[in-house]
This record gives sequence, C-alpha cells and structure tokens, in this order.
Amino acid sequence: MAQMNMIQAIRSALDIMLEVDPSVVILGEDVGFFGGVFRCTEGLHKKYGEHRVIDAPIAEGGIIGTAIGLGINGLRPVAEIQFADYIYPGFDQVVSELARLRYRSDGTFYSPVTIRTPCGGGIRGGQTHSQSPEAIFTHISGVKTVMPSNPFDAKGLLISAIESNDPVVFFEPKRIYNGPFDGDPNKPAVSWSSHPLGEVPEEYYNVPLGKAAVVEEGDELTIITYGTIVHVAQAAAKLAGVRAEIIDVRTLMPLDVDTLRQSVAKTGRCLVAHEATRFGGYGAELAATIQEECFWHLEAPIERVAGWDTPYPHAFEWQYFPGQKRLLAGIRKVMEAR
Amino acid sequence: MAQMNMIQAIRSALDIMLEVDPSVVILGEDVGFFGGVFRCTEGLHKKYGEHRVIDAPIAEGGIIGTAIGLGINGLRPVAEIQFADYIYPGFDQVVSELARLRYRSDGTFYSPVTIRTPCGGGIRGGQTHSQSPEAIFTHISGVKTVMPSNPFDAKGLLISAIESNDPVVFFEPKRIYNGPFDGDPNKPAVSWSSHPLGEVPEEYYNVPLGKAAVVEEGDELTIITYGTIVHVAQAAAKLAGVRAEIIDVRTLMPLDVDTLRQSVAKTGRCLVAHEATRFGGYGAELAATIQEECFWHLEAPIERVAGWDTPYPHAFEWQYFPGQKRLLAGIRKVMEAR
Amino acid sequence: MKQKSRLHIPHAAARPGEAPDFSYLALSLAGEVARPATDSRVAEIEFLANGLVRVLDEEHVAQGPWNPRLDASTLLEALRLMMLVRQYDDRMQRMQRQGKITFYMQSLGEEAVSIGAGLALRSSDMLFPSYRNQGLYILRETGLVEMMSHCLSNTHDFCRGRQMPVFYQNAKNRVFTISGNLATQYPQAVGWAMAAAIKGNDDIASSWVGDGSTAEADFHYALTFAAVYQAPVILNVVNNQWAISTFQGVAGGERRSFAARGLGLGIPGIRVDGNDLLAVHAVTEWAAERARNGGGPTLIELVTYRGGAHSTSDDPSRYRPKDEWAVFPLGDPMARLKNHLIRQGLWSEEQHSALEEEMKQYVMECWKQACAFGTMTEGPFLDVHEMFEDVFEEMPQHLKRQQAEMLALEGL
Amino acid sequence: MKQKSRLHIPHAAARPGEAPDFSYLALSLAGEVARPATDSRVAEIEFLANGLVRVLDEEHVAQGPWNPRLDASTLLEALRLMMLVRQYDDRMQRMQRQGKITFYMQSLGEEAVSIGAGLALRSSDMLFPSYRNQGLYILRETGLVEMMSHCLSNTHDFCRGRQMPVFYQNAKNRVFTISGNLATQYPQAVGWAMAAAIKGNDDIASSWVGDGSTAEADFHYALTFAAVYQAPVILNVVNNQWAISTFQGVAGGERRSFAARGLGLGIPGIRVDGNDLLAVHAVTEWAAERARNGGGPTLIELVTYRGGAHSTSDDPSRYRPKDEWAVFPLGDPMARLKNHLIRQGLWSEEQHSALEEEMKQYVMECWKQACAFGTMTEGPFLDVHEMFEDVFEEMPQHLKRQQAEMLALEGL
Ligand SMILES: Cc1ncc(C[n+]2csc(CCOP(=O)(O)OP(=O)(O)O)c2C)c(N)n1
Ligand SMILES: Cc1ncc(C[n+]2csc(CCOP(=O)(O)OP(=O)(O)O)c2C)c(N)n1
Ligand SMILES: [Mg+2]
Ligand SMILES: [Mg+2]
Repeated sequence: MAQMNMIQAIRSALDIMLEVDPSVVILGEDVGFFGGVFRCTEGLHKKYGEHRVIDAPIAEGGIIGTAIGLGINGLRPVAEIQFADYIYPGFDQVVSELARLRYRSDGTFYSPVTIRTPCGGGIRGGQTHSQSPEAIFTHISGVKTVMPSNPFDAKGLLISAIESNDPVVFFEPKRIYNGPFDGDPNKPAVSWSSHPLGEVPEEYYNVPLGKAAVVEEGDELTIITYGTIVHVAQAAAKLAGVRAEIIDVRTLMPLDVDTLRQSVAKTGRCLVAHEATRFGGYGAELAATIQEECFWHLEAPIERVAGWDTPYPHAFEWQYFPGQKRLLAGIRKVMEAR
Repeated sequence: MAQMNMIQAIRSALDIMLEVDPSVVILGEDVGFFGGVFRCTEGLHKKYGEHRVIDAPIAEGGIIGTAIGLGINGLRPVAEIQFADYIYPGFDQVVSELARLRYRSDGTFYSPVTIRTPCGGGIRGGQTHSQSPEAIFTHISGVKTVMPSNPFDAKGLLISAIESNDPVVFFEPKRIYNGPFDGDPNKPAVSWSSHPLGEVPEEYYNVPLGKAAVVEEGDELTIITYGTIVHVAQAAAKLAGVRAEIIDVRTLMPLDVDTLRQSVAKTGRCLVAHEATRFGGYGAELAATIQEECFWHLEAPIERVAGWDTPYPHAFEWQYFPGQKRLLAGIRKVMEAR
Repeated sequence: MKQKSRLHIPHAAARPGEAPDFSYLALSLAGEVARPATDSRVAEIEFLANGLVRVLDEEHVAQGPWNPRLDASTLLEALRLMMLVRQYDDRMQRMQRQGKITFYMQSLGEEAVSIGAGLALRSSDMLFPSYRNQGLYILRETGLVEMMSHCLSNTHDFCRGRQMPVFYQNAKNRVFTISGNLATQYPQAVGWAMAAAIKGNDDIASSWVGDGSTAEADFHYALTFAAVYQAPVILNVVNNQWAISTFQGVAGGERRSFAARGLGLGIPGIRVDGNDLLAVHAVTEWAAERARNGGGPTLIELVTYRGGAHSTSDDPSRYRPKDEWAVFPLGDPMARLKNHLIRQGLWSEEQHSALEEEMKQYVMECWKQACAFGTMTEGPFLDVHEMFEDVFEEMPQHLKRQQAEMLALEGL
Repeated sequence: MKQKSRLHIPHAAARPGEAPDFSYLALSLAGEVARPATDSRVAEIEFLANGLVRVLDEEHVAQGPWNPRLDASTLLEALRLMMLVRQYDDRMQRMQRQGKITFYMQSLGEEAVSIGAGLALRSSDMLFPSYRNQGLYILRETGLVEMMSHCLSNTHDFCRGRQMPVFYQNAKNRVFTISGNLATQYPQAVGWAMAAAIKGNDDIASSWVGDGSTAEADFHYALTFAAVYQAPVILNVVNNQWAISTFQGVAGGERRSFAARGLGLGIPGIRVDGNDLLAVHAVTEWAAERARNGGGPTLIELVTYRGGAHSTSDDPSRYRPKDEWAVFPLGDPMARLKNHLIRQGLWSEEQHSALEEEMKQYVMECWKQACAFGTMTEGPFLDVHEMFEDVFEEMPQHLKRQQAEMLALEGL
C-alpha cells in the first residue's frame, strides 16, 4: 500500500497498463515530453518511449479519430483531452464512430479507446475550464461513462476502462486531484494522505465498471452522487445530522440500478446531486429511474441539487458550485417533505 | 388559410422572414440552387438571390461557425444542417460559442442564429439518418430547443425562432414532413390536408417559444410528448380508451412547466414519451421535473416510453420506433399501477 | 441592403438547360506528366498536384513514364472487375426502383477509382472506403451475395440489419465498415497507419473521400496527423465534380486542385485521370511504395465524374445538365480500358458482350441466392432480439431489460 | 512489439539542458523578399509563403520594398504602445504572482504582432484576437483600468465576472470577445467578413490563432469558407515556436511554413518576421488592400517567439532551454523598433527610460484605480444575482427560480 493522490493513482494505472500490455499507447496534448498539464503522464514518456506516449497536435477530433484507427489496428489507445470543456471538437468521432463501430459492423470492428479528461470547477477556471459534460455522453448508446471520486477508485476504474473492449469516457474531477474537497473553499486544503481511499496498492488491481459504491450507510435518506460532490455530500449529511446512505455511482453508464433501488427502498427519501448544470443533467436520469423503481417507497419527492443552468462564472464560482449550503438545503427539503 | 404540409409551412416561414427582414440569410448544404434535400428552401434561391440563400461547403462546424460571424455582423442567419445525425461536427461551435457568446460578453455580443435540422426515424434511414439528439442540446445553457409536431406550429415557431435574438436549435421530425403519422407503418400514408393543423395562414404569424400546447384535454392521464410521437400518443390513447390529456411540449428548452404541472395535478398519472433513446433522454428531465412538481398528486410512477438504448437499426426500424403498441403498454402500466 | 453584395458565390459551369462546359478542367496529355522517384522531396514534385497524370491516350494506347506495364491477365481482371461493379450497380439500382431495397448508391463512371487502386495495393493493406467504393469490396472478394444480402438487411447481412444499404464491410479482407458520416474514416485510416508504423511492419492504409467531403474537419485532422507522424497512408480525394447538388467549386476547387491541399503541410499531391485505370494503378503504386519506404502520406486527387444520381433519393436533372457525362472529357473508364485491350488484340467486342451477358446472368443468380436469405417482405427474417446485441461487448442490464420488454411486446 | 517502431515523432530542436538551436528557422535578409502588387494571382506570389518578409536590418535600418515608410509620429506611437503592452503584462504577471488575480497570460516578445497589425487596419475593421493579442485591445483604447478590472472580476469588469482573466472584449471599438476554446474565432471572423461583403461595404475582418491551434477544425473551416466565398479577411497564424510544451513541429511545421497552409485552396500566404514591427505593418497593409479590393483572404504567418511562460500555470523550464529567447534570431521586437528610432535620431535611451518610468507609474496608477472597483478580497463586489443574466436575452422562468433560490441561500 502507498499514499497516492488522484494524479499519482491515475499515473500508476497508466504505468501498469503500459507495462503489462505492449499494445497500450497514450496520446494527447502535452502528454509526452512534458507529462501533461496536470502531470498525469509524468515520466511515462521517458520510461516507455515517445512511440507509446505520444504528443499530439491540438485537435481533439484528430486525437480521438486517430485513436480509433490505432484501436482498429490492434492497439489499446488511451487518449487525453486536456479539459472536458475542450472535448466537443471530438464529439462527432465519439458519437458517430467510437460508440457505433461495434454495432454497425456486427462486432467485426471495434476500438477499445479510453478517453481521459479532467472535469469540474472549483479551480478558478471560469466557464471554459470548469465544465462537467458527462450527461451528453451518458445519453450516447455505445460508450461507457465513468467518474471516480477518490484515488483508489481512480486507479482501479481506469485499469478496468483500459482493459475494457468497449469505449469509455473517463472523467477526472480535477478539484479533487490533490485532495478531497468538502465544498468549503475557505478551509485549508486537505491532502489525500489523510483519507482512507488515498491508500492505494502499488500493484495491479481493478474496480469493476458498472458497480456503484455505498460510501456511507444510512436509513433515513439516500444521497446519490459522484465525483467531487461525494465529499460535499458527506460533509452536508454530517451537518444535517441525518443518517444518510451516500452512494457514489462511479460508473454513470451503465448504471448500477440495483444498488440504488435497494437503498431508496430502505430509506424512502432520495437526494440526487452533481456539479453539472441541472436541466437535462445526469441527475434527471437518476431521479427518473428512482421514481420508476421505488415510487411506492418514496415518502417525498426526489430532490435534485446541481450546478445552476448558467455557464460557470469566474467571479461567482462558489455561488455556482453546489456546496454544503445547497446540499444542506436539499437534505432539509427532502427530510421535511410530508 | 391554405393547406400546407410541414415542408411548405417551413418554406413559407423562411420566405416571409427573407421578405420582411433584409438581414435574414440562409446557408447550408444544398439549400441554394437545389432547394434542399427535403425541399424546404425550394425557390428561395431564385426569389431572393444567391447572396441570401447560400450553398455552403459540407462542413457543419464551418456552417455554424461562419453563421455566428454573420450574426455578429448584423445579419440574422438561418443555418440548415441536412440531418440532425450530422450536427455533431458543429457541436463545439454551438456549445462553446453560440450558446455562450451573450453570457461571456455581458450581452455586448450575441448572434441570433437559428439552426434548422431534420430529425427522427421512420424513413428507413438507418442509424445515421434517424437520430433525435435534442437532449444533448437541452442540457446546454444558452440555447433554446424547439420541435414542432405539425405545419401550423412549424411555421409559427420557426418565425419566432428566427426573430429571437437567442440561438435556437429547431428540430424538424422528418417522418411527419408530408403527413401526420400515428405510428402504424402499414396504414396508407395520410397527408396534412386531412389534419386541422395542416391549415396554415399564408401570411405572417408566430407561435411563441416556451409555451406547450394541450393537444387533447383529459382527466385520467397526462401524456407529455413532442414531435412525431404526439400523433402516436393520440392514436394510442384512443385505443386505450383513456381520457388522456396530451401535451405537446413544442419548446423543449425553456420548458413550460406550468402547463405540465396543472395537467398532472389534475390527472395524477403521467406518461412521458419520445423517439430518442431513453437513457439520459429528454424524457428523464420531464419525469424528474414532474415528480418534483406534482409528487403529492401522483398516483403512479411516471412511465417513460422512448427509443431503445441502441443505435437506430435499419432492419428493425419498427421495433425500435416507440409505436402504438409501446405507448399502449405504457398507458396501461400507468393506469393500472396502484 | 443598400449596396450590392460583393460576396463571391461559386457558379457551376452549367445548370439544367445550359450546354455542359468542362473548360474549367485543366487537362494534360497522356504521358505528358513526368514520373519522379518515389523518394523525391515534396518541393521537387509539386508539379504532380497541378498536372493530370494520364496513361491512356486518345488512341487507347498506353503512354509515358506512368505506364504501369500491367500484364494481360491483370488488365483483363481489371476490366472484368469494373464490368462486374457496373453490372452489380445496375441490378441493385433497379431492385431499389422496384422497392426491393430501401436505398442504393451507384458508382457509375467511377469504377476505375476503386479497381485501379485496389489492384495496386497488397491484400495486407487496410482500406477505408467511402460509400462510392463498392469496387473495393468486390475486388476484395466480399461476395455479391453477401453485399446484396446486406442491402436487403436479410439473415445473411454481415451487419445483421444494423445499417442501411451500401454501408458494406469486410473485416476478414481488411476493408473497413462504411460510415454514414462523411470523412470520419479519414483520420481513422491515419491512426491505423500510425499503428502499423508503431508495430514496425510495412502495411499501409488507404482511404477515400469525395470532393465535397474535403471541407469536413476530419479531412484536416487526417492531413495534419499524417504529416506530423509521416504516417504510411494514401489519402484519396475522388473529385467527381459534384457533391449532391453542389459542384466542386463549393468545396474550394475553383482556384486550385484538391491534390494541392496537402502541399502546405509537406504532403505530396498527385492529380490523376480517375477514369484511366492504368493511371490510377500507377499513382497508387507510386504512393504505396513511398509510404512503405517511410516516405509518409500522399494525397491523390482522382478526377472523374459521377455518372448517375447521387443516390436513389436524388434527382440530378434539377441541378445539372442531363448530358454532362456524355461530354465529360475523361470519358467512361470501362470503355477506355476495353478499347485499350481491344487495341492490343487482347479483347474483342464479341468477347465483351459475351462476358457482359454472362455477368448479367451471374449477378441475377446472386440476387436470387441473396433473396433466399430473406427479402423485405418474405422471410426468413433476422431475429429481432439481435438488435440489442453489439451495443457493448456484453449486454448490460438495462439493455437486457429493454430486450425482454420488446420481445414480450412483439409476443415472442 | 517485435520490430522497432517506424513512426516519425517530431523532435524539438532543444530541450532543457541542451543548447538552443534555431537552425531550423529559414531566414531572409531585410529587403530581400519582393513586394508584388496586391492584385497578383496567387500562383505568381507563392514565394511569399516561403521567404521571410523583413524590413529592419541588423543595423536597424529599414530596407526594401516592404518598408511601409511610416512617419515619425506613427513609429513613436507604435513604440509607445509596445512599451505599454509590456508594462501592462509585467504588472499583471506580478499581480498574479502575488495572488491578486487568479490567472494571467503575457505576450512578452510578441508585441509587434498585435501593434504592427492593429496600426495597419482601419478602426471599422473587426478584430477576432486570441488570448495573446492584448496589444490589440490596448491599441483599440479598451483602457488599462477596464482590462485590469476584468482580470480582477470586479464591479468594473466589462464581462461582469463571467470569464477568467485575459478574455477581453471591446464591442464599441470592434474587438471581439476572446474565447477559451482555441481557434473558434477563426470561422467567425470569416463569417463576419462574408457579412461585410454581403452588405457591400469594404470593412474587413482579421483574426489570430497560434501555431498549435492550426490543427483544430476551425482553422480548416475558416480557410475553406474564406477561399470559397473570397471573404475579405486576414487570417493570422502567430508562430511563436511553442504550444505550451510542444514545439511548432507537432502542429505540422516541420516540412513547410504555416503561411503555405492556404496555397492548396488558392489563398496567398505571407511569412513575415513577427518581431519586425515595420514588416508586420507592411504585410497587414498589403493583405488589407487586397481584401478591400475584392481579392479575398490572405494567410499571414508571423514568426516570433513566446518570451514568457505559456501562462501563469505553466513552467517552461520543464520543456525548453531557459535561454532560448535570448538567442532567438529575430530578437526582441521592442528593442528593434527602439533602435530603429534611435538610429534615425527620433529617440534616445534617455527618452526611452524616462518614458518607461512614466509608464510604470501610469500602469501602477491604473492598477490602483482598478482595485478601487473591487479586488478578490475587498469590495465592492459584483451583485451575485447578475450571474443569471445574459444566459438569454430575457431570463426564463427556471433561471428566475434558481436565482431566487440562490439569493435566499446566500441570505440576500
Ligand atoms: C457529416 C455529414 N454531412 C452531410 C452528409 C449528407 N451527405 C451525404 S453524401 C453528401 C455529398 C458528398 O459529396 P462528395 O463528398 O463529393 O461525395 P460524392 O457523393 O460526390 O461521392 C452529403 C452532403 C453526411 N452524410 N455526413
Ligand atoms: C479546443 C482547445 N483545446 C485545448 C486547449 C488548451 N490550450 C490552451 S492554450 C494551448 C496551446 C496553444 O498553443 P498556440 O496555438 O501555439 O498558441 P500560443 O499559446 O503559443 O500563443 C492549449 C493546448 C484549449 N484552450 N482549447
Ligand atoms: Mg463528389
Ligand atoms: Mg504557439
């Protein structure tokens, strides 16, 4: 076991996969000699060579398009998109090609591409370095969508994603790269070393795709969330003094409905939370599913707490970010509803 | 009053706007000399000239990107994307630019672009000529999303969209271009002339954005839908023999929540239906919103009927398409739930 | 607007009712363009992007340095394949007109583009075609019955009814699955070629897009990545003068050849007579040798003409003169190869019509066999439950549920 | 892999610890490159994309046909503006280091790119800058206090705190709002220019992207649409040798100049010494005249060097030699213009340092004024309710609800 932050955990996953599988290649902007703007590929260029950790031109569509071709020819590409806010130029190759290849060719062609991309705000990045566009990917048939909330999961899920023969879009909440974040920007930053899930095995292991994690058990309320907000939810639940069962979805698509159903059937109350904008966000799918699956158990409407339906404003980052206050208000609303 | 099908109604809207507003320009693939692959711009090139109805290179991102520039310089562009399945190369210019321009510049820059694009299946188009990607646009803050279900609304809503200083993505369900479609492909095709909403004024009028239409009044069940499925829902409700209130959302974003709330508060039961794939589809937002707004009125879980979570298969178009059978089953499920 | 518009709008040379006019097409004589060494520096061979590489002259004689000197059997095989493609197209076009299939796209007049290139490449080279390259599938032995079965979406369809007609595939023989989205295969071909280079073998990739498709982002991505990594890839632009209703000028072809598009990135470009099978074969061989030897990508513009409608949904009489093809300066690729063979005494009109007859029968036979695997109206039909397979490698829970729901509804 | 990879990977000329090496940069002498008429046919002026247009020689004397012959006051104005940009950058860089602003990007060493072009264009011409063109905003009288207020996201911020620092805008003086997404402004500039042509006036648009950004789709879209419609636009590529950590070869600059990228579309390209204010002014004037007279677009590559870090989040010592800029063959644009003026007796070291001192004070003054409108820690602050405005022209119901909810939560 070692202490790793999320960057180190991701790097460890990439390092191991490059080591054990000679067909794994990494490409992306600044991922090579430099090691990535967030340092996730640091040292790998030197260790595995410039032919396996490849600096790419600044063209997200070209990176994903060529990655698909690399995959068709037997390699296992891991593409890095520098910020999720910049993935849109590559959207067509994801939707029309990567996600459809296996289906349209009756399984004779597929490309096992993993797309890693940092997402989320809380780093003063303004509207073009803070987005969480996961919902536009979860709606696309044929690609899996993952977002870890801690180093242990980040490494285990990334290894599963790379090993998967299905395409995976792997979102990395950059705010928690260096430490968990409970939503209070005024508190001194904490590091992962003080967090149990900052304990990460050096060696190979995986966390299966498609399985949610019950982060905290409880019987009064179910909070379904993922990414950075997992930590905010834990803090808010403590503040609220409710016995909340907190579920980290981890894999957004395919969704582990059973785990959600069991919990809400038990608690009868449910709050859904994420950082992305609310309207048409992933929380809508969660709420729609829960009311379908657990309607007769529900004692209150399912509440959604999410980013407002505006771009992410630089000056009002903390009013935009769904922090403890907002989650607390949401929890109260669900608990008091009757 | 005249009899118009949806193509004629759309053409009439474009004709009027080109006539009354010299700043209106149309650009898109094959929209000029040829008049568009679905004939929506037929004759306009000849009537208004090649400088206002412009044949564009095959580059959806270029069409939207230059349209934004045309708009910034005082013109009012209407861009046609030949099929909604091909809008993805232009997605970045829509999300990162068109939708954000007003916000990021504090209103000093904006571009009143309308993007028209045919969507939906039922025309044997297979997986790349049948998609309904509205949900990935409704999630984007800063763009309005519209989908008419008949000629009268198509003309009125398109005029409102063009007149709006906000960007609008205007989806045209191509299956009902020439006539309403109740979901039964074996029945002989009916034309709009037999439909009351095929009666369209020749002259200018508009249908405001952001207002849903109650297509049929009822007190047993609320069916919320839009586009082609409006007609399928009407047929299915008749078959089911339920007094269903059928609501055509028309404008998906911003959503007319009041009309939905009033109806479900009255009926206590709700079915949401659309052609797009189910997971993370627009129906999820509708269901999530309804259970938030009307929880205490609900006597049954909100049911979603939608396209399956697969690409649109050529051979199984009618098993994919949410037709009468599927809606009927959904209606029964909602009505029988207790 | 007060003032008059100063915007330049490209104009097609001729529209319906006007006399066809191909004076805009820069032509060279057969044998006129030099053939440089395949390891030449790009700066020294820019002329290849301006001229028009041609081998067959007006008398159907092979001329000049680009003559690939193909033996008789190869030439006859090329003619046979082109004839077969045309017969196949003809049959399928008519089957669509009779409502037997939902959609079809011919390659009428462009047969040499696929056959000439396909014969010049190795079977280990990977092909990324566009929807007008059916010739490549036929050449790579995909089987007419299989291709027809695909167009019928029947039980023998290699993509199990997932795609509409003409979106062929042949993984076994290294021909990629065609996409409905224009040009997406272009950067994929570059990526495939990069992988070949990374593996250190000398396979190459070749891809095709139309003139109109060059405006798409994927064209730019492909050229950029191919240039940066010197990928062993051949990027073909099939300039058949039209993109549905817009002529090649709307794609930026008014001022410079499409072959020149890569020069600014240091990618050599060759403009070739796409209706001259020998020329197409020769330039493909040249580019393949260059790529295999580490010389990187080549962009080839194949000048040809779309002899038929864009697709069965299209009506070209609305936007171009009916008789354009008849006066197209580069003629009909099949007739030209046929006359070349006859001229050499390797072939005769009699043999030609005999083979044509034979093929008609064969294609008819194939159609019957294909129909035995099911038609749109008569079974056998594909199992509807299969529509949920291959979205992912393993079917996730929500798809299993939807599959069960659907089967119940269908009473299965 | 068994065999060795044959993939070509571009290599930076020098990495940390190695001696800087700019031998890959093709240079011309001042005055060496001819100046053709602005209505020349593209084919006749391809040489402009290969050479390097330079006016100032080693002795700081203006040479040759591209000498714009600017009068003393214009030259002094240019120097003043470049100095002001640098002083502004220097102040803001330090303010970021002190935590007063969240982020900053300098244009150190690239000042002539913006000032040279800006002075050659009309105030009615529309500018679509990249984030390293602060010079254009300063030249178009955006106001340092306003620009600083933006970087502070304070009550005087022209975008009301909506964007992070350096994403300036100036609608009144026709400078577009900067986007965080690379190259998106490029096709927008072309569209703006198309509209000018449609309206029939002779305004032109000009846009800037970096060398790395040319790989994006929007670069291709812009060139294609500009060529097809002959839009009156100047498309500038600022080749400062680096794109964060990757050198210009990774963007495809290894084999051919960026100026040559448009030749395949019939767009003339000019490669110019981006650190020579006179040369930048001259080529911009040339392209503007060509565009205004209906000659269509011109692509200009400005060869320069990114003197500072990519941004305050970057550490270039990890990927390039520390002393590269010091030996960059095209030197420091400000020093070169200064020496040119001194050489002509129009300026002196004393005047220069005096003006520099004066400016330091002025910039300091502006900073104080800006801070009076609020800092990150001290008020006044923007009204938080404003964050819901301008998503749409009128606030829809759901945003009103969210606004009310937020205000309640904030206890406002
Ligand atoms: C991304 C995308 N945009 C638009 C279309 C619609 N479309 C299909 S074919 C075609 C014309 C293509 O012309 P060209 O590239 O010249 O090929 P050709 O048909 O002439 O062989 C268009 C616009 C599409 N299939 N994909
Ligand atoms: C679409 C997009 N992809 C990636 C980025 C991240 N990014 C910001 S600047 C930059 C490098 C740009 O280099 P260049 O175009 O040469 O401009 P320079 O910084 O050298 O002026 C990158 C990759 C972005 N902002 N937008
Ligand atoms: Mg074509
Ligand atoms: Mg740069």
